[in-house]
Amino acid sequence: MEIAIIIPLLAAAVQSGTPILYATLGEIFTEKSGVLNLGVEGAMIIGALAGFIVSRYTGSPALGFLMAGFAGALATSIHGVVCLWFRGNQVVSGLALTILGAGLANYLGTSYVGISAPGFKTMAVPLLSSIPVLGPIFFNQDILVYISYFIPPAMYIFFTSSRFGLGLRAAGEYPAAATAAGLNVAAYRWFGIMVGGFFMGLGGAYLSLAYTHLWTTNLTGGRGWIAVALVIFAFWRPGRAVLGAYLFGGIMALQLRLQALGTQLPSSILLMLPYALTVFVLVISSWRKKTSEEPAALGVNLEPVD
Amino acid sequence: MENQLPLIRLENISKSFGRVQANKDVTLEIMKGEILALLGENGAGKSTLMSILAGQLVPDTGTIYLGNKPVQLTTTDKAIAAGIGMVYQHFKLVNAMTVAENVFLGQKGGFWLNKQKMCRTVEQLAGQYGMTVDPRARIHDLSMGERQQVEILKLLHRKSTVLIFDEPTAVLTPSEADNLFDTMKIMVAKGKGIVFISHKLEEVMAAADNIAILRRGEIVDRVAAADVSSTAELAERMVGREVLLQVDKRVVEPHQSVLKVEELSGQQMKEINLEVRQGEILALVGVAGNGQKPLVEAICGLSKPLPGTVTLLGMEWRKFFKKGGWKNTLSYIPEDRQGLATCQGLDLLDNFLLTTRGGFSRGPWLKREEAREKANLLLEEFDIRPPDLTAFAWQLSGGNLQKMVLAREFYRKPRLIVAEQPTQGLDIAATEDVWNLLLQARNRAGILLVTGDLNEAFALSDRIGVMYNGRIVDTFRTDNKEKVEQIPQMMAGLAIS
Amino acid sequence: MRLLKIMGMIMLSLGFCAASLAAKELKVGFVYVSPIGDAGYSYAHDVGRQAVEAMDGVTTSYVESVPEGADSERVILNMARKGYDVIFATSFGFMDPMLKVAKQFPKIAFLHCSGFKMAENMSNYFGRMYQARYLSGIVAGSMTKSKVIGYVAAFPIPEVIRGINAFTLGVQSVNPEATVRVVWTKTWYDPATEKEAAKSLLDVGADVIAQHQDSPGPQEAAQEKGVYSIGYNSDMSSFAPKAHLTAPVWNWGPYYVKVVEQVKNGTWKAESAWPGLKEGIVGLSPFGPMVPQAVQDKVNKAKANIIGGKKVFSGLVKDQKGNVKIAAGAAATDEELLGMTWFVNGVVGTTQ
Amino acid sequence: MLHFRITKRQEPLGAGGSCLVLLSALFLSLLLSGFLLFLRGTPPVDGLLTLFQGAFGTKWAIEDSILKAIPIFLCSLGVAVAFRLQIWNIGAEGQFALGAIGATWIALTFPDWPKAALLPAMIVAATVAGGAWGMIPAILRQRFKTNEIIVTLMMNYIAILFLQYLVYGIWKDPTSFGFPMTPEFSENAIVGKIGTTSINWGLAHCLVLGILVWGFFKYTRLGFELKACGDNVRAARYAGLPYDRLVVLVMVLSGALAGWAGFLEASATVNRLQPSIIVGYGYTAIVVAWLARLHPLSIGIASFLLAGLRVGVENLQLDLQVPAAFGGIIEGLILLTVLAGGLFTHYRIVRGKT
Repeated sequence: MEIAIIIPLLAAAVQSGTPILYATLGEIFTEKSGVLNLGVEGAMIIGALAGFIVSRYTGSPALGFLMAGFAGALATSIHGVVCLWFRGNQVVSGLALTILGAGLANYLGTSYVGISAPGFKTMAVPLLSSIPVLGPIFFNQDILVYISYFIPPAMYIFFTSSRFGLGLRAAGEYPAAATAAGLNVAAYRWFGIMVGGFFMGLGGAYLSLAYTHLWTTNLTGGRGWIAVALVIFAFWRPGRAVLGAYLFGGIMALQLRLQALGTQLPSSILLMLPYALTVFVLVISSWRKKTSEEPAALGVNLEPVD
Repeated sequence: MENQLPLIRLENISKSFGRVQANKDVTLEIMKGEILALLGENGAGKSTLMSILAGQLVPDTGTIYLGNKPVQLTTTDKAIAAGIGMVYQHFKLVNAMTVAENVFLGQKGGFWLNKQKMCRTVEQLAGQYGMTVDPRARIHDLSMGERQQVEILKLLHRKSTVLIFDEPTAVLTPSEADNLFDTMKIMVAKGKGIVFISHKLEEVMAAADNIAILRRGEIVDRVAAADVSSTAELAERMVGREVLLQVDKRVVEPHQSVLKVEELSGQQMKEINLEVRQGEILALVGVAGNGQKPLVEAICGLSKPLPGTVTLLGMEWRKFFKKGGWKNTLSYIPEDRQGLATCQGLDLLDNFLLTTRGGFSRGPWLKREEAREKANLLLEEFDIRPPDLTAFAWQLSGGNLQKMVLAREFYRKPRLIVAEQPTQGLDIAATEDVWNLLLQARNRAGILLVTGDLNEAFALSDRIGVMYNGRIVDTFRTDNKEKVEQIPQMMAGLAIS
Repeated sequence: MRLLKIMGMIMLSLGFCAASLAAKELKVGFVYVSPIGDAGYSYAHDVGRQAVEAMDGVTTSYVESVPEGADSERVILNMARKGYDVIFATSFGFMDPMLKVAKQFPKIAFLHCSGFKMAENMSNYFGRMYQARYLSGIVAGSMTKSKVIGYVAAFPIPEVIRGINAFTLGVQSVNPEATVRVVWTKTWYDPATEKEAAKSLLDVGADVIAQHQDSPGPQEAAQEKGVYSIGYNSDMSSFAPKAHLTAPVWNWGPYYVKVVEQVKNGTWKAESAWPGLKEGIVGLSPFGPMVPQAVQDKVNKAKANIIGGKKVFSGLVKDQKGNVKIAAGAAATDEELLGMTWFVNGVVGTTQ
Repeated sequence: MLHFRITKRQEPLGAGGSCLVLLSALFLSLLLSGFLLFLRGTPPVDGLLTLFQGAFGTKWAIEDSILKAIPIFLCSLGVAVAFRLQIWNIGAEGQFALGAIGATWIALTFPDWPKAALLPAMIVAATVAGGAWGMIPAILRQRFKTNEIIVTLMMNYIAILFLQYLVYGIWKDPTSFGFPMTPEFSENAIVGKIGTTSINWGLAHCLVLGILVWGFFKYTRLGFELKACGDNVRAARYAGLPYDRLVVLVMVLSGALAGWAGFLEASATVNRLQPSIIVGYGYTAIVVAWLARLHPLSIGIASFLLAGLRVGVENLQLDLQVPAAFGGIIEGLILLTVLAGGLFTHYRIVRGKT
């Protein structure tokens, strides 16, 4: 493959990785507080629909994007109620959220199919976009991609250098210690779930407002599950999540391009690539688990005091 | 001192869990500049009382006064705000974070953390109290003593006026314990009040100014340490009767070797050699965390030792565990009854079958009815309450659970027993029962007793081995007076002769 | 007052009439393989259903997302049991199940779309979409400069392959050197993947994008890149006004209304219907302003030829390896068209 | 201020209490679903009645629901076996697909074998294929400590694409006009129907397998060992149980049961292999297993109810034009409310003063 193919491929990797990146960052945030939320897919699709509807009625994609975040948070709050109030099993609750979210979005979204809403367009960044190679890959995208560049460092700084981030991590590592230090662990976990849901909603909205400007059923197409897998690949670090999301976006873009270039491999086999890669990447990263920053109390519900 | 207002006053505190009354009408004052020891057996209600003070539990009745003001300590937050801090027996530290981060966890302040400033503050504070922990280190790289220092620093940084220590020396080496007592003295000199929970008589005598004795949830006595003549006297007050745990220990002729460990290394262990023969009890003493756990795990099949290092009943490790067999082999009585020896979510019958299933199977089937009959007999014989096989393990108290484990393990007629802290958390009567059971079992088995309680070691063992830093420092006969006296030094790694 | 009362009574009796009429209304059921929310294939059928619904004395209903196989048999059976008079099933996999049910309910009119089996009371029907695709190929072939045309396609089934072949023949009729590159997405409605597939085709030099997908994702990709596109199913120009040249579209309404009308009148007979451009079941959406008049004329001429009886698949047609599949002067039979699993020469891609 | 506190129960909640909690949860989820119908302008009570009518209202409806319950039951039985060990097998969908592939392979290769040989051979192939597909994540988990949730899920996608590869490619029926499906199975490869009903003999398979699984956990030593492992992994190691091997075993069992379901679906209901055989039974199975607390008899009941939900939703669509997605909503809501209700089995809510 020559450079003329590779640069668009990498640019496509960034773009198709971006919705996954938002969702992965959301899941990292939630898991850092000690809550495993497998309902990413559900929160994403609710966000995608909400963003689309708001953008259509207000004409403001920015408002739609923001509201998608809140819709995502609202969706994951269901997970919060079940797991934090009722101490339900986190794995099952997440699955239920996925089922419910898809059902709800498809149910409420039937009348929005086949129409378009205002969305985000590609906006080259002056100067930066003219950097050779890097410019067309990273700075000839839409504004939501640019926003996503700021989130991983912000999240990293939040976790390591803010009082709140410290508390959040403690809630995920050792809730009893956080409680003993006078922190309200349940409140931190609520925060983790809601903020995480916010980002998942944004990831969904990226699909309906920027990647395409459409709503259809099953718009998220399993990207939420990929996000869950990428959290493990990322060792719970926001920075590595970027790598994972772009890698995954890249492989999705690559298999289509291999077809476009006229490869003779059956498309079913090529389409397996992203999923096979996920498994492969999991094996590799689980192997080197030592360097991971997996929260020690992940998925363990709080025992009620007294 | 007399008319000075106490820092904290507990008045008529009562607390029950279900039918168990943990605290009954407890009244207690903690004065400025005083180290108050709260002495009591396991299960006497010490921990409950202190959890109430730390805001983790809410008392059923009674009032807590801060100075002369009644306060409600419904959350840990409120207790901390009231100046009460607790050093838990199981440290409440986040292992993945640094010392400074742990100290500042939960502190109010601005949104951002200034790491340099945090480290400097912690360093200074530690210096004031004679502590030397590195604020940048991560907790999982620290020793137990250092971790405890972090716990103390957390409280000092919050300007706690009353510090509660729950069994602080349980995980410390003797020298670390001495350091701790020094730090305590500096703290009281600076006007703090300290409550120090323990059941170790010697250290209470050594460190405390005043001693409050708790028995079955009630304060039964309060004396100045200076007025106590001997540990025996203290023990008597604590237990409420003359404690002369007298067990009948006749010498049994040791027979063939049932356990042989040769040059076992790895996982904190360094060149361990030991042998246990049928008819004898070898007690391994030492401060927790000096390699006892990995040693026990290797012997009992939970982790894999190098070939040729462990021989059980005359068979190499691999061969032994491959052969298996439920009867006449190895019984392991672990310290962690709830997490290791039993399945909390299963009923007693299933828990009984856990290690005895081999005796109740025919082909692929499990003969539950037969097991039920046997288990019912054992419930009666060992006086396990409730005597109901359909009860779940989580419904049993610690003592009953341990009796259930012992009943099950002795039913297997083991030839090698590895018993880890077998009487921890049991009352005197139950302890006596367990000791007698172990001594009886000695007739047909060799026993490796891992204990932190020297009295237990003296009462039961024929030989004693001392562990320090992954090594068995020395092994000697229990009647070797000279060596026995050196045990504390050996435990601290000082006198390796 | 009296007047009001009389008025009221008239209204009431009218109401009764309506109610009794309603009891005799013709019930028409539709079975769709995907949710109508897919904006595509099932949606197009549902637009047809709405035309039927608008008829007097007819009520319609539908069940969407029905998997082929056992589930579809149950759905069709239940419709029959509930007294539906006409049942349309719109996916190939509904053929055998429908046949089974049709045998049990001889009084009900069954119509199966895209299959080939029929019975006394079961028709099969489909639209010659490939004719419209051929026309859209002429547009694409005329507009391309790079001579590479991208085609985003869902699943390699005959309907799609036939469309690609017809499209390619249309392209080659005006631009013999142009090639059509195919990317399979293995999904009917995933806008993001479809858009990405279109972009991948743009990256290898395509300057016209056609699609056999239900979402306008590929249209957006073309619009953003500033090249042209050919839609599908319905007029997609609102999604890509600058790119959208035209689209082969479905128009089921007239056919469905005709069939229901026949059933109502008792004149319906089972048949094998494969209407096309001539009957107006398929067609092209209005040309975009960028399509030159000359091209439009060329297309209209071809359209007139096809309506006049010219076959799209007539020789000489070779496959990708250059083997002659349709000899010169011959034309493919409907059977051959139904089972088409090979690409014509000029298509780059696999049929797997 | 009055406020609620959660306290641990001293005694487990009795059967009556559990039933009450379950019924309340179901009631709550139906209430919420009704509200959603109301939002759309559909009369809620009518809607739910129509749903019920469609699922269980007539003899046919019940037969349809039973028919649909068969694959769900088998998948769920498999999933439950893995869940017993706290192994989160989300991969029933893929194992089901592999089972169908395995059975199809035999059916297409040896169409002339007598029924008595062909059907068992198909079952063996289906269970082996499904079991092998389940074994891969188990081995990865054991070797590399990979998360089985993600691996099983990804393998679902791979399995489905593999199935597509086969039916679009080498197994495509030459007479299907290029449509992705294998030729119809020979008569000998088809599991027949029971008498004059529309229900196939798969129901009998379910009964037998259900009883076997139940008996396996209740009466066999291995079953007991699995139960112990599921309750406390450390205790299992303590008791000398080969936990890692048991994990592989349950995943194989789990996959084999899902594979069996794939066999029945291909042989008895579709009579061939085609992509539409994959309709999400594997995911519904998870819901069912959890609702039934992994107990085989309850799984039978729950799979019947959820199968009824799927069948009934069609009725709801037909009569009231409610979108198909409504079924997913009810399924999700039931699972969430029942999950939340689980709190009351171990805890009590007491009102107390602060």
